Amino acid sequence: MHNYKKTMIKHPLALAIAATGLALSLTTSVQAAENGKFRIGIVTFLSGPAAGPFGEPSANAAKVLVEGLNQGKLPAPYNTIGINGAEIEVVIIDEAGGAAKQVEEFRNLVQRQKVDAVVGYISSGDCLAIAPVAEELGAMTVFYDCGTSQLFNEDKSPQFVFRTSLDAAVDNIGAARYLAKVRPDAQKVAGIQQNYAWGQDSWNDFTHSMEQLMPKAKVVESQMPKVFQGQYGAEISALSVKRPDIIHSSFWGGDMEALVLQANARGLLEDATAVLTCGESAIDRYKDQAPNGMIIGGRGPFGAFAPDNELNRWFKGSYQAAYKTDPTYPASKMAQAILGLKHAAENAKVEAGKVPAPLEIAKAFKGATFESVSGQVQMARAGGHQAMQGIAYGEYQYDAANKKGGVHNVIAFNGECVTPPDGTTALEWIKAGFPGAQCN
Amino acid sequence: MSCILETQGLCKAFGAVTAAKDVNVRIRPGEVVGVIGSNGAGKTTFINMVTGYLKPSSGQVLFNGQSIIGRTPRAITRLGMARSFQVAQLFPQLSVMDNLLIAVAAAQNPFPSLLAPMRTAARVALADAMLAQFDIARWRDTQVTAVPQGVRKLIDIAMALIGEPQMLLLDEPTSGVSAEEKTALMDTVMRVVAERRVTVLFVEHDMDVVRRYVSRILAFYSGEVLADGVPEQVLANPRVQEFVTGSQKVHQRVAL
Amino acid sequence: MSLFAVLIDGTIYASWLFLVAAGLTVIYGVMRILNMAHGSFYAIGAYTAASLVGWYFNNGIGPVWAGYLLMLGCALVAGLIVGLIIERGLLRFMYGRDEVLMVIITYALLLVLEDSMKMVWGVNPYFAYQPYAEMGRSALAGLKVSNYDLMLVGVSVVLGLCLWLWLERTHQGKVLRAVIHDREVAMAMGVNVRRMFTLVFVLGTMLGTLAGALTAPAISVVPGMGVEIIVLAFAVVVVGGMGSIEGAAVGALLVGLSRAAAVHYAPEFELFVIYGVMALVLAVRPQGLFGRVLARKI
Amino acid sequence: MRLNRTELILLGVALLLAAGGLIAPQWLVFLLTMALAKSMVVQGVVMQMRAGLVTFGQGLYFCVGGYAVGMSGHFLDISDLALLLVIGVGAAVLLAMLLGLLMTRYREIFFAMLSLAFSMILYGVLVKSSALGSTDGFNVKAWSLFGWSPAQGQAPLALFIIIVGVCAVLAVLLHRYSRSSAGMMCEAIRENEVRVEYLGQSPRWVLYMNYVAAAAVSALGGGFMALSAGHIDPEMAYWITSGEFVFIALLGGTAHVAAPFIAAIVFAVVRTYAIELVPHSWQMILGFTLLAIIVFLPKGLWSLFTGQARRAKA
Repeated sequence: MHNYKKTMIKHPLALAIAATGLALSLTTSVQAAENGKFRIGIVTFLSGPAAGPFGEPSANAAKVLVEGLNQGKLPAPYNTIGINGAEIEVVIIDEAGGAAKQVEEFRNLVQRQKVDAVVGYISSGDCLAIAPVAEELGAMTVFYDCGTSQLFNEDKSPQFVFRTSLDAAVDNIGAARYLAKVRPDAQKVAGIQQNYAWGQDSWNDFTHSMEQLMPKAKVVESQMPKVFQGQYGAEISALSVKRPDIIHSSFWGGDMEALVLQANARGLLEDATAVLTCGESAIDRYKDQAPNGMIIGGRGPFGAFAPDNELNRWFKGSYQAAYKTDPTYPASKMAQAILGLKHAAENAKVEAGKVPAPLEIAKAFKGATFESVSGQVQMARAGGHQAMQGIAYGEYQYDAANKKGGVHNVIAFNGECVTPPDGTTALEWIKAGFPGAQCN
Repeated sequence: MSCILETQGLCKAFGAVTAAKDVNVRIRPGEVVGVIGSNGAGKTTFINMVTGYLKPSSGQVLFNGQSIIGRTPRAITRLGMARSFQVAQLFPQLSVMDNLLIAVAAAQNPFPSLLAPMRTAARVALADAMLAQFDIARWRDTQVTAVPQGVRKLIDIAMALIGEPQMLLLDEPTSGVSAEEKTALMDTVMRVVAERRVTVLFVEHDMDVVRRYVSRILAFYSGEVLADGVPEQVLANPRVQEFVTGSQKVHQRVAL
Repeated sequence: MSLFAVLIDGTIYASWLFLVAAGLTVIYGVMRILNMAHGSFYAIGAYTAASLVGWYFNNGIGPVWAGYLLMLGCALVAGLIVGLIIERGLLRFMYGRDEVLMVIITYALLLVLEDSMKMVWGVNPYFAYQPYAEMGRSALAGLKVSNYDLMLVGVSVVLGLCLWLWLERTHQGKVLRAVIHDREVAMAMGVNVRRMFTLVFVLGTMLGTLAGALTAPAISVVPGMGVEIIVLAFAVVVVGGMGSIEGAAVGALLVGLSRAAAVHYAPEFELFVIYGVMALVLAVRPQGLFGRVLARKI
Repeated sequence: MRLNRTELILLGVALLLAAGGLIAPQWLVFLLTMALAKSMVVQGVVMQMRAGLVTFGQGLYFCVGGYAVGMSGHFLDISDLALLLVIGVGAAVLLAMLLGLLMTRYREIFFAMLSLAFSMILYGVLVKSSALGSTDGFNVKAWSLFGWSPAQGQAPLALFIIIVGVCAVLAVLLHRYSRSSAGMMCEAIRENEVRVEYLGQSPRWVLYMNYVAAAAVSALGGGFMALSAGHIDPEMAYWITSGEFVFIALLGGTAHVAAPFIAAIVFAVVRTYAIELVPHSWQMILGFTLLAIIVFLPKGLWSLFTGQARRAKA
């Protein structure tokens, strides 16, 4: 065998290679020192199938909003420069690659990039993995999209972790309530979900809600194709032979568009009404390939369901100007998270131009009520760490004249109506028959 | 009298082709037997069957009186019957020494140890002795890929002999070796096997080589033993001249 | 009723699987390269078709039938170009390397192509549904089926036959089989193996892009779609016996039907079916249904 | 036991690394911990590469190790790091002893494909099991060691020092294995299996031992990954993960036991900066790196240490 030591000296090049890692890392951690700016780490999908429907709009929204904030272009109450007077600087990271890698990258963001707050995470798995690390590092963290009900059951006494998006259970409770209003006579319910946590949980919440709200309706079929399968021929046949009145699906992105296209082409959506909890994210893309009357949701009062307030008008306008298309719900949710962060940081009562410490921001964020592109947001759940908002559903309408999709007879349910109270998990609350729910 | 190797009615068919038809051979200890026959006569098939690489369609193989049908090559090797190969079967990326050391280690222990180093003074000594005996010691630390054909054949045979076999089957030891080298190579091989008192059966095309070393010849033709006896008698046999030695010359002309 | 549905769905899915797997098995059969980048070829085909077809129909450039031609034509051209670049520019320097190393080279290729596609087409889904929607649907015994899917069945049958005839009946096919059977001998016989490799690799690439193009109208073309189908295609090829066209066809049918059956009768197991079938077949026939075992000559 | 020079150097480097951990920034400590955890799986891949087998399913044992650790923490309330890891390795060894019976019948591409199939089946099972959080996976409980549990925020550093220690021992053992009869026999099988058979040795038995040992080492890595990341999900068994291990194995090369460790660290650093500097096309950078390695350093980064690069190419 060759003599390790001698060859090491014989090949300084090798030493260089082996040492590169450490060298590199130390240099940049110096460069990333505090520079008086408010550094935000944005984490969202930049590669993989979730990049198009979710990651891209979110990242774009972040850019639009940060630019607007740094120039003080936003309407009141956000018309102040940057965050608390400090210019905002963003570091964007790809969420692809699994939870373990995200934990690693999160630590890099906080400890190497020295960001003052992290805003991001679409995948529930990533949120679950990040939460304890965020608490351990005392890093201000805002989850803007992930919907797992487990988040605050795992992280029981959150301090630095906030979620400005809604619990996924809300989507399906809302869907059931909407059906109870518009299709009380429906008898046969079928479902098709992607075979992973998101799909399984959604179907669970939905079926249990239906048992409470439409006891007469029976589940006749449940399909769970592999995520990103793209081809649903067999599933569509399996569904259509059962002749359902309602087809619930928590599909998103390319899978959802493919499902709608294939199911519609095969007449399934004429005989049955589809309920797509994420349907809004493709509203500009269905064109005439989705039947009018297909029920779609936006995971909250976002995108097409967002109220027509001044803030949202500004957001839509500048997003349109920058990217030639309306912001979909992931965009609105990203905007909401950043606005929430700004609101909290500026109520942290530190002198203007200073970047408040995570603990100060967290104190101010806890239980706060702030204005957002989706209207007023109350951090009213999980001890003031979980946003509570209403949810809206509506029917897809295609306006052939100017080739544009929209939503009709929208029904919005207020937060107290669809959000489980603290101390009980979503599923318990549903099974108990929504005790204490106050509906408008 | 007792045989070291005996086959009874050995048959082998690959689909339509018969590679061996009722082969009955009895080899006595200490014999040096030459096997001749044109290509496809079933010489290598015979060796492959005897050493357990191929399973005969029917027939019996006895080694020291016990049946070895259905045994794996490794089991048969451990019983004391080793072989060499037409094309030297070595470990090309490793040094000559490592090749031999692996052979030693394998011979010494059927279950290799996980942590004890393979290269021990004792094993190296054994390997060196073997290299010296074949006088190829100068190639000791060369990677096999850089070693000439003739030497490779010797290494191949040396590895077969390391397990101290009672019987050695040489499959065309001189194939792929230039005419000039042949005799030198065979002299070395035969010297070593004589020193080790190993019973030898070797397949060979070159009649001069065969005449020079063997006490007995088996002539194969299309899977059958055409003749079996002392060289003069066998080579004088007209059918042998017609089908084996004759076709042999033709074969060589074709090959050129 | 649902048994009939299983047959129809299974056949349709199988025909798609065959389209996807054909290129993979052809390349492996001749070149002994298990091409991980095949999925990317599929994706490239899909993107090219989707982007051009979308543009063609949205601006009402011309008649519908021309749209189909455009769809296929551009995919084949894309395959031709990509295949040539990769084979001439990279692979030909790698021939003779270990089979498994070739797998890893194509894996690296996959990583590169995935991001290159993002650079060209971005991450937004392409949704070129017109060719799919235009064809309408027909009802088979009460089961509504998209004509486009039925057309796919036809296409893959024809394609399969062409490949088979080409290999079995033409002179070039004979030469190819010689290369498959024993590369050295083929070389000795004066076959220009290098040219054969170029030809076959480009053909395989074009089969890949074609499969993508034919799939594009039925789905929404998104990043990472290529990666998703690789393992699927592998399974089909391994089940059928690597390098065998008829094997790929049978493998596709086997996987397609068993998956359809799972979807209808036991949706719970849909996820395992493919790997289950693969592991099962390999356990019984390590070389796959139509694979040849090459005994080592000593 | 007496140590030769190489082994002493390995231990020395380990000591330096552990000491470095005390001064290095926390994120780097964590990055190195993850890299070392992965490097153990890579060692498993390399062990089989030396025998001529490339596995696209080593993620199977990575995942088994991780889940065994996570689940014993959750359902058996075991928090002792040593015990957890032993359980993880034990589980993997049992599975490997079973699958090994089948796997050792396959070579080349078929081995690769079958190993892939098995790890994908585990992936499917985990995705199905909502009790284990399906694709979300679940968080791993905090660990303790012989009754001592690290103070708030000290766990990463403590774990780093532990993993460095374990890696050092592992390195010495693997170094000895690679020089042992069994280790050399693996190389012999890669070079010429028939000859090994004719030397009176059973290739399948050697490969079987090697397979089980590789599984154990990989599971150890999986266990450490679970403990350091604090979260596990089925992704660990997905074929892309296994592909990454093969990637790192080639990056380092099979020439020396230290290569996988170095490769894993280089890979981690390259990737984290690729993600930071070019978030949109870091995969491409990895791809080109891999191609460059294959073309210019067929024997991996290690050939830089031995100057074999040119010789290997010729």
